[in-house]
Amino acid sequence: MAEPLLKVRNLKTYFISKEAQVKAVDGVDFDVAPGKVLGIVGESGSGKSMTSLSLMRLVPGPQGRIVEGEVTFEGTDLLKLTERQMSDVRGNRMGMIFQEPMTALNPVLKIGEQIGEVLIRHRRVSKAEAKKQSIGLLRSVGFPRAEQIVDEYPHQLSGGMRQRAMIAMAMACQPKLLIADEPTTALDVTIQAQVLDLMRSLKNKNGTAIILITHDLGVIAEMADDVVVMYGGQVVESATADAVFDDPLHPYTTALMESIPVIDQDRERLASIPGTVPSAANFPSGCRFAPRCAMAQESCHQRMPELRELKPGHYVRCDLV
Amino acid sequence: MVSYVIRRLLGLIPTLFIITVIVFSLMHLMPGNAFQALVGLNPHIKDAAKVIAQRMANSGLNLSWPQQYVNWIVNLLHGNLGTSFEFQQPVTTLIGTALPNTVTLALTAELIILIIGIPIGVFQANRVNKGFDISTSLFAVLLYSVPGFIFALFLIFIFSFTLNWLPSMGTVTAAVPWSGDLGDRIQHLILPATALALPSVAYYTRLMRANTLQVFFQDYVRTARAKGLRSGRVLFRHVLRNAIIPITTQFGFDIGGLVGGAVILEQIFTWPGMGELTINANLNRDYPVILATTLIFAVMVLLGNLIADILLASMDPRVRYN
Amino acid sequence: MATSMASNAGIKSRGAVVKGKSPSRLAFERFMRNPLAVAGTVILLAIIFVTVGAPLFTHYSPSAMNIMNTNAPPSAAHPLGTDQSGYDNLTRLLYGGRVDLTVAFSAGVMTLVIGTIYGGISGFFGGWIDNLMMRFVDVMLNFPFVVFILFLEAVFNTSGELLLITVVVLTSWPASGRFMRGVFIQLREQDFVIGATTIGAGTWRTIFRHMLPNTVGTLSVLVSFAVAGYVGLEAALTFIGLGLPLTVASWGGMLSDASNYTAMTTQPYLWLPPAIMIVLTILSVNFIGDGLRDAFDPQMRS
Amino acid sequence: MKRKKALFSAAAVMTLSTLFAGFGGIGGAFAATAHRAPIVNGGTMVQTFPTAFGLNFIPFLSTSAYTAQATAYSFDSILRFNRKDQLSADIVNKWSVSPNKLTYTFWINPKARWSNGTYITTADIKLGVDWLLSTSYNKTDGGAYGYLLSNVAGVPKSGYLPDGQTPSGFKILGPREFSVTLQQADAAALPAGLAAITPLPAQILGKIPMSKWKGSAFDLHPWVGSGPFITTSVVPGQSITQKANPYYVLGRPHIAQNVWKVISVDVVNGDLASGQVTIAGIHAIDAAQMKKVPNLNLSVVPTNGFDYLGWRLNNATFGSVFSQVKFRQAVEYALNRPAMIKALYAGYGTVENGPLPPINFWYNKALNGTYAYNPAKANALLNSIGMKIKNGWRTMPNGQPFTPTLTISSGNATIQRQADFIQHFLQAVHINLKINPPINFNTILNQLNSDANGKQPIQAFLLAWSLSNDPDPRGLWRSTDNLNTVTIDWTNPKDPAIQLNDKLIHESHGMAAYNINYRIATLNKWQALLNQQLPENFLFDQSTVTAYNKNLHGVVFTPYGNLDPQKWWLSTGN
Repeated sequence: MAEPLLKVRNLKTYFISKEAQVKAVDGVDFDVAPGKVLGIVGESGSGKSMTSLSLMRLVPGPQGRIVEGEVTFEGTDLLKLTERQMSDVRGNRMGMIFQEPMTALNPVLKIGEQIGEVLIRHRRVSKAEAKKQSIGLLRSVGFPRAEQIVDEYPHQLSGGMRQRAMIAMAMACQPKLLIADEPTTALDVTIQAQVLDLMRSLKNKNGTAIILITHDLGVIAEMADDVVVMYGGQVVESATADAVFDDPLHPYTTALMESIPVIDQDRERLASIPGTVPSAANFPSGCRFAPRCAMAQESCHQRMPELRELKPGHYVRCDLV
Repeated sequence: MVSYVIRRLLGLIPTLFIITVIVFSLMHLMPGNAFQALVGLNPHIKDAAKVIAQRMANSGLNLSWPQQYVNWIVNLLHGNLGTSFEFQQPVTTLIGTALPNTVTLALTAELIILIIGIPIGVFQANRVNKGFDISTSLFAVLLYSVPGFIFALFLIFIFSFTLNWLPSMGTVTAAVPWSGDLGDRIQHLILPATALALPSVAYYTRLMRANTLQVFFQDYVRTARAKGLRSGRVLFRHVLRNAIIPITTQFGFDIGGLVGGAVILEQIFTWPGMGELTINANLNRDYPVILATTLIFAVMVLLGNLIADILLASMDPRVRYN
Repeated sequence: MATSMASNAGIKSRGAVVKGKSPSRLAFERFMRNPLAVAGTVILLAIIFVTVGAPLFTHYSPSAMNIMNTNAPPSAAHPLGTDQSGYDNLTRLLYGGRVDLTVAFSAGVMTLVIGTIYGGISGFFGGWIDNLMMRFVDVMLNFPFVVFILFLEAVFNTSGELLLITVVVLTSWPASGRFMRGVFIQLREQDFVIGATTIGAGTWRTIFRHMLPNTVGTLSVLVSFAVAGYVGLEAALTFIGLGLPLTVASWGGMLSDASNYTAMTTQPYLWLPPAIMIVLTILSVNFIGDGLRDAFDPQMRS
Repeated sequence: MKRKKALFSAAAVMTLSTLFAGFGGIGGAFAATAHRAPIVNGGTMVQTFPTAFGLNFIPFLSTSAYTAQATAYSFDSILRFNRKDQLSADIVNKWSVSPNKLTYTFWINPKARWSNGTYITTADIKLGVDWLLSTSYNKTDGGAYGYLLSNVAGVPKSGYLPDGQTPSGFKILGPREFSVTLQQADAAALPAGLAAITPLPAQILGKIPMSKWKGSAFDLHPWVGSGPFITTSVVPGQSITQKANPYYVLGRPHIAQNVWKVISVDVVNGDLASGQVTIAGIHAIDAAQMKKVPNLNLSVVPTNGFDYLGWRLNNATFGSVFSQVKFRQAVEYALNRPAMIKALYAGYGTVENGPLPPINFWYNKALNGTYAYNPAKANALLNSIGMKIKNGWRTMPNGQPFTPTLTISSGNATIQRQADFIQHFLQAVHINLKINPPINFNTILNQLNSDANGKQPIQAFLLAWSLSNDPDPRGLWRSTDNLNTVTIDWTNPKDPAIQLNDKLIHESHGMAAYNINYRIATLNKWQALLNQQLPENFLFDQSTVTAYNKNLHGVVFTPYGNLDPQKWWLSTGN
């Protein structure tokens, strides 16, 4: 494996208020290889979105704070950059798209302006040039009438169109890394496929690495080269996609697998994981999954398991396997 | 857009009609009339009742109310607002002097409000819960708590009587060659406009702070930051552009309100505007002036609302002209 | 609605800490943790206490004039001096608060009751009902205050607290009606209301059982700001002579009586106490309003 | 509140005079004693109005008392009253009356000129007379001063003539000599009527039809005048600027410029203290504090007027009690008026026991000291008319409860306090007087005016009169006079006291009254009658307190106004 594009080590992002200390991200490690897709999967509240925001250093302040760790991107530790230097990275070498295309676009600015301002910011092009390039970008994400779209407002577009506009915006400067936070969750199934296709083709065209954050294992199966499974703010399993799907080791991953609807099987109902994700404000003392784990033993409640490399490149946080 | 404005303007007519009908009725239900008051003051008028009747007849007050109202409307459509009973002058002349003064005062106050209120609110939100935010927020509540006329008196006391920097009354200096110059007029505007603006400044600051904070947490602001935009651009192009939308609506509503609020301050600053005219007319049962001032206040408020709607539509693409 | 991650996490954390408490209980606890709101409550209660319990603090009657001792400067017998009628200023100050608070609170509450019912109906039903009702609000919003107050004064041949409350309510409900309409329109579109309608809850049940409780936060804020506004309004109206008569002791009356150059420069004991009371009342009510808003709407917390 | 006090003083204090007395004073002897330093010419003096003024500046046309004040600076009448309230020369410097007392002959001062230098002639006088009697003025423009000349021969009963028609009683005898013939001899004709004739510039207004005068350029801004200061600019609602008239008949004014500014009463004291206002009337209550301001002088002079407590004598409910002289006398004894003056006006006022204030030249000094505060006497009087005390309160003689109400106008703190005090003192003699919530002044006037049957709610009321220079009681005190019938209703023709009243008033201006001693004696008798009858409860005369900058010299403060502005001057370096 070549030198990773992004190396995340022991990343900790906490929300600190008078009332509680919320460990949203609690010591996360993973790598992203150039041109590859890393899927981060987990239930809501598992800390995956906060991880992605931490990478961009967009954790909402003032309570949210990255307290520890390293995020090495192309050899630089992003966490050591000044805010100004960081803003040169954002949108330029790292792009990001969000879950809600309905709210992630500024409702009062034209699509063209929102795309163009990235180019003006990072490529120092003129306004006219920015508009021209925006049209090209829109066309490249599949808008047939891109000339009109640049002068339209977000509310005039459908959800899928907005997400494509978002992608055009994130890809405007051909970043090395695209972070996609639940990019398809809010979309219709048919549109989802279109958007995923688009991302895949852009990846192939530009060699962009992607961090794809989702709770949908189907999407992971389709897109990801590597997978990180998160639970309770921690990585519980990480490996190549094939390894995870063929041989899930962590009981949580197994449970997730079982909850995927499989069309060709004739099952009465989907298996679901009992209970809910524990609150990040008071995690159980031992393994964070233990209260919901079918296999949990007494010791699981006592001691927090380490993330171990069980097979080469296959890491698991469970003492039972 | 033009047709929308025209449609909206036409839409004002029924509202104005109802307001004038109500005012007309209330006015006539009030006991006493201008002529009784005027004649009552003159001990030498031999047959007061006859004189009053004659004067009322001359002014059309002996007609039935509906007939009087119709006459008023017909005259209004001819641009004639009648003649003041008290001042014996065409109402249009009186309004012509008073209205520009009040509008100048109200607009200057609006300007002060926007120039001061919006930036402070934004900076407060930007430094939320820091020293600047907390101290200015407290100060804003304090400003908001003090009735405007008290400010007026303090401002006069400090800036006019003690420091002797600014005049305390009127719109122009009397009896000097530069009377009525732009500088002279601005000097006279500062104190009353400030007194009128201060409580609203506080209100707008709070409003702007809350709006900005709300917008700060919107997804599209995160998007803007994710694009690597400089914090200045994020603040002004993305946050402010959205946070200011509710302010513009409020701005429109306030135009009418400020004109009303000017009533008391005009008093203290001897600002010859609509306030004095209105109160006087009501006290003296000066019917033509009561109706005209009511009409103008209503038109101001309605125009304010219309301006608010137009501003809203032009600032928020999601709102259409319909 | 995408709220930020921060607030999501925050709510969850608090939800976990105080599991099993009702929303209003939670709001109360949040309110009690806000120092300014608590200070505001304490000050307001103190003001209410000294005004309602005025006889405990002064042995003069607010209507006992002493023509032989008018315009007296402060002394041991009259800590704030006497006014031009020989009334004890401290006594007038304490009893005057009753009038101001009565006018402000009753007008505030009535304005909001009317505003909520009117705005609720208008906002909930929408359509032509809404249209018609809002046109009427337009008319009322444009209605000249001065004409109204002079008319009522002239026709009912009276002036005083009741008239003042009437006028304030008559001219203020439209604004709160319009505001509440907006709140109800927003609520109408929300899932739980749509849910209630789908499962066949009646119109009135939907409004009163499902929607109204959700406006409590907004309402309490609105009441507090309205009350603050009316204390100032009373003072302003009395100042221009359209408010309360001299015989009724009120802060606004005392303030307007002393708001001339001579009194302001040489007799601070005349205007400073009522001014402080007005400002303190408005401040404390504002703080309470802020606290309520934060307590009922934690997402707005900064 | 303060503002309405100002409104009130313009409205509620009804005036019996035209106040068109010229400015005068015989010579500068009085003014000259006040200063040692040499008189300086030049400077700007600032005077104030508490609320906005009207915009019609042709004499007699404006209904605004403030405009009339400014107009009086620009237009002199033919004669004026001096500081002793005596008629003296102005534009007319000589006059005589025929033996039958019907024809007055006047000679215009040869030095009398308009401010543009042209001489004032009888043509200007004629225009002034025609104007006062014109249909345009009296009918269309609603003029109120036509009565001044209603006794001139040739004036019909209606009181006015077609525009431009001169009454037969007015004769031009030469360019500077004219005569006026009356219908009936009247001792008050000159001071209460003819003296107010005001010449108007025929060179300008003679060219415009009278129907167009109102609202004309000259009306809005009269650029020529005969008074000491001529208007140079008018800013509606704010200020009137006037400059000295170099040709003023009584001598060129020392002060170069006079500005009238509208300044709220709440801030005027500050403007005085800071020197932005030269001279202004202030509230008596503020006098003590204003005295301490280093650059101000104070002047306190009595006012030619009075405050009173009126009773609707024909009131359907309690009129039978109000009509009893002893009831009204009891009230007069019950009120501690010196205490009220002290509380309301910081002591700046005088108790008043009759229809003329003590300061008035015609005042009957025998009235001094009558009705001193005496609750015991009040109680005795009330007992004597059968008003028994039941549960602490007096009843009507027939045993019915007696709960009269007092109506006061809103917005005037002093009037409200006055009412409070009256209630307080009447309670002490067991009269249960209730104060109605204050109502608008116009409503009060309306209720008084239309109270033919005594059914109007108004029972007792507080008003004030400002009096004319001449004590002529007509208009107010005769049983047939409009204001008597519409206010107190002291009109019962069978009452011998009222018959005597009418007789004395008649005698006070008949032929015999041309003898000043006879007139004084008659008016004294009349005052004594009213003092005994008390058709209304006379209260007091509040003084006029004026604050003025120490650099202003030569002002003649009198109960009839601040006279002789042409002799005022401003020292520099102060």
